Amino acid sequence: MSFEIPIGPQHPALKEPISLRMTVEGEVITDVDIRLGYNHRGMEKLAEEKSWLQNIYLVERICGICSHSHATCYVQGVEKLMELAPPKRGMFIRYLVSELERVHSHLLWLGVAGHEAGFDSFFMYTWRDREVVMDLLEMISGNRVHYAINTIGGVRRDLDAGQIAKIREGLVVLRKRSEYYFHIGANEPSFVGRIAGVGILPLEKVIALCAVGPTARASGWARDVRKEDPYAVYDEVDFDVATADSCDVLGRVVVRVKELLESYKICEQFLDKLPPGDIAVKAPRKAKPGEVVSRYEAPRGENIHYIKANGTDKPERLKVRAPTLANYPATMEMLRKGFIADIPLIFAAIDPCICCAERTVTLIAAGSGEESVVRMSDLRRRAIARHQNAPVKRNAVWPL
Amino acid sequence: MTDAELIEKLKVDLGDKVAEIAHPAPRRLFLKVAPRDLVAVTTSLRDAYGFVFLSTISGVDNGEAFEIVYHFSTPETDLNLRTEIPKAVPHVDSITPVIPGAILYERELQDMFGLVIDGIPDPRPLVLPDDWPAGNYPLRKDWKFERPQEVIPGGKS
Amino acid sequence: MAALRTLLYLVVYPGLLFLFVYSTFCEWFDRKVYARLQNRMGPTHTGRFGLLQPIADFVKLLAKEDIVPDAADKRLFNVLPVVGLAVVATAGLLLPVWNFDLAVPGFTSFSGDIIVVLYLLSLPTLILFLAAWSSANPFSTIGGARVLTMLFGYEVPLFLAVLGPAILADSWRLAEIAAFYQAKPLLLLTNLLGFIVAVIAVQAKLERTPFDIPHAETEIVGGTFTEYSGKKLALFRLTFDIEMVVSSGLLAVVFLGGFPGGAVIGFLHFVVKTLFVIFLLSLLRALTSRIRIDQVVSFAWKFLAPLAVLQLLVTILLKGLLS
Amino acid sequence: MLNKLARWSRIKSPWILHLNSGACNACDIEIVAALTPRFDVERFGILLKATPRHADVIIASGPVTRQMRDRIIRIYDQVPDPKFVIAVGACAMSGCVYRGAYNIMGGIDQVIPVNMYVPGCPARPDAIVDGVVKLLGKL
Repeated sequence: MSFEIPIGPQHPALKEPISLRMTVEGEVITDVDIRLGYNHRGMEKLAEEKSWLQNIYLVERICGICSHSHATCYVQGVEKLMELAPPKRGMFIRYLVSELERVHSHLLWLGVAGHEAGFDSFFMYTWRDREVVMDLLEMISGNRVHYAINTIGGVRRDLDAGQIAKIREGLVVLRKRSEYYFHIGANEPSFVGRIAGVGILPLEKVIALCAVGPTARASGWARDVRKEDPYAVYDEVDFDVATADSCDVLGRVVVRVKELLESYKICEQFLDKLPPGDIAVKAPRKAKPGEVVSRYEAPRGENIHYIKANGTDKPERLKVRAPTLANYPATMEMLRKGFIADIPLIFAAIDPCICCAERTVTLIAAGSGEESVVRMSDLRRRAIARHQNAPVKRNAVWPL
Repeated sequence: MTDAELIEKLKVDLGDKVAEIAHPAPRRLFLKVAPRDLVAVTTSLRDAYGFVFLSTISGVDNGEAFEIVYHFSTPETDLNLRTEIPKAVPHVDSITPVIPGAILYERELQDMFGLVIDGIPDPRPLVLPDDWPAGNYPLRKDWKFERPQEVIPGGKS
Repeated sequence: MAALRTLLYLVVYPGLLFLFVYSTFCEWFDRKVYARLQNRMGPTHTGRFGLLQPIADFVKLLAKEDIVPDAADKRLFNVLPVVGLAVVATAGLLLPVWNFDLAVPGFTSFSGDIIVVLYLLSLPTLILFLAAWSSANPFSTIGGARVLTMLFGYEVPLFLAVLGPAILADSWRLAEIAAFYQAKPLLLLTNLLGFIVAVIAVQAKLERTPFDIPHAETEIVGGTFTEYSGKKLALFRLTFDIEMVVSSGLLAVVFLGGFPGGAVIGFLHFVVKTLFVIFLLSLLRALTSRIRIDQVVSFAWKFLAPLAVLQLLVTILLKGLLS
Repeated sequence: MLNKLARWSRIKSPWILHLNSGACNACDIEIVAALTPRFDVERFGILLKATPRHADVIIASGPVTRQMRDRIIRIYDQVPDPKFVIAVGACAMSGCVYRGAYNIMGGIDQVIPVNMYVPGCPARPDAIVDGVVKLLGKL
């Protein structure tokens, strides 16, 4: 017997609304359908009505976990449009924050992966240590989550010697803890048993479906915008692109922990090379007509903003593509033929940031081969009705 | 391959299919093609130049026409393929058969601009919320939104 | 007089009231240990050290609205929590907490009571399955199917492991088994393997991590309990708490030498030994991640069952040596 | 007497349901952070529950999107009485930067009654814990 189970939009595995509809056969998923749009806010339209400066704060609120990524991607694009050259010190601070954000995001993800696998102790430990980096970010920027440290032409806050010393101390602690998690993630048998060989995504699928970030790198697709298109100050620091070739969730864990260690390395280099001087230059109010494509390596993968100016103080068009959106086709590929128990893990493995992906998009991606004439709204109503009081067939045979 | 070499090679290979090539910044190429050549150019870009990775597709409402930009990238460079579609006949060919990962972005275009993508493998209407009124395309410049009056709970309105 | 005593047994000690108080204490202990292992505090603000927390949860759930879904099988849905509670409370009565006179078989201690306890402890699983099935929710249904699938995994190893010591003691009566090991405490060491198997199987029976598959919240929301709310949920939670106490009590009797020494000292033995077992269960819960349903069954049959059989073999050989 | 007991238990054991109606994730991660060792809401008996049927307090974050509106009402109906709603963050209060966007209905109070507002963008975990405890203290 096969029947449909709705996952979401309100589901404990997902901290954000999205609806996955699984057709399952016993414990095995036979078909996947994703319905987005629950988190669609229409930010791109809104951006056309706000000024360049106001948009920093709007763009920052696309997503809470990678807020700095979106803001930085936007700001570096706007700086190119305005032909500004921000001072070196400002750039170092900006990208220091962006690496710290990567640390916070990956630690958060590790914890969430532990939680999805029912490993709550791991979740508690990683989140406890995440507070260290949250404290550092709060000290640098004044806020825990939306740092608001970017401004057009530089950053808004400077670092002093005491803060630098504190950041260094924090990094030492974090590095030690990350190595410990690397050890747990790769050795604790019940955890590894859950994540190894789950959610296989071969390299040719990665390429065909345009997956990005750690999801792609765990399948051996070694692309990192920081390395291949070194924006700002990334050509001055030395780091490696972390990859794995196991193509499964374990590989994604390994890639993320390796990236954590690389990020500590980058942060230390930033602190070592931090030049004296100003942190920002004054920015004009209007931008000349033109267009720019800004790319940025967010914790989840390549973040790309396409900005078009028309000579006024407002953008003509701001197109945001967040990494999670690029990973959805790959996710559906991974989910098919998996177990119900693996849904949260596989879905979490792309580090979904639904709010990022949905600033403007709605999609209904159908499973393979199934042509449905039912309107999505009907389907949804049916699924909801089922969720509330589904008359599940009593005489069903369970193929277990 | 540097950007300059790539431009030369593209000019030779694609010939008159390329309407214009711009190179405003290092590692950023803008190519303009006619809508009818889109699929052919994409295919040859993928096969001969290794532009397998599509970052996204952006649509812009230019007033008289829709401008669609396909952002490709390789480890060496970024290539932005631009095409213009007249508003009167908003039809464009799908590149999903060439690059399967494009499906989401094309659906997004359908939804936000009211473009019709010919040959898209999954042609079901792509709406915003389920109760979204038909014929409204939020990212068109002539579409304006009136915010409904909010109620203040328990207070004066 | 005898009737009064029986009533006292049933209602106060070691019956319902005692089980209620002690199981809430055990839940508090479990939560606290779990929280401390995770670097947290656990409940602190409800009563002294948060001791009243489980009682507060229970009372609050009693006072809440009780929703019965339209599609549910109303009669089953309503009656199952009560039946579950009754079953585990009955099992609790059979534990030799009181210093029973071995010579006189009473209604709470008789030859073969170990089998009765084991079967009474199997019943909540079935009740859970029925509860899940009758609430007619896709998540519950999957949870119910998982409950039964898991039952096939852990039940046999648990029975084999628990019967080993009984064979050695040559009795099917809990009080006699305990008395046998009290006389020869060293023999307890030979049952170590069986004890490990039994602790793991009990963990699975209680559906706690790594075996909390039937109500894995990140996969199938509330699983078996998705549709239960208010009073019924409170009763189910109490059922599970009592089941935890009873099964850890059973392990304490069979593997840890029972509760010798009269009313007061025997009671202290009971508390210390059950808390020790619960501590092991909490440790297991904190140190592992949830495994998949197919992994449970294969783990149970590839490791637990052979180990339990090995334990039986050791026991039988030992018995031959001793006699 | 019984009423007193019920009120005491309600204050001491609020189980929360986390409801995201289209938030930017910032409030969500702060709500989750409140569960973790630094803030540890279990001290107050607060547990995060998976299904609406088990919850007492709905912690809602984010502006209400058009698509989520009906879902929110339905989830609210599924929570057994007595139930409370806490709006966490500026978006859940008024819509924050998204106010005026075409797919936003405004704050959560446009859809369901709200008992408590916790301001902040995002609200800090300590503020969220404070909000829950204060709400129950008001009973």
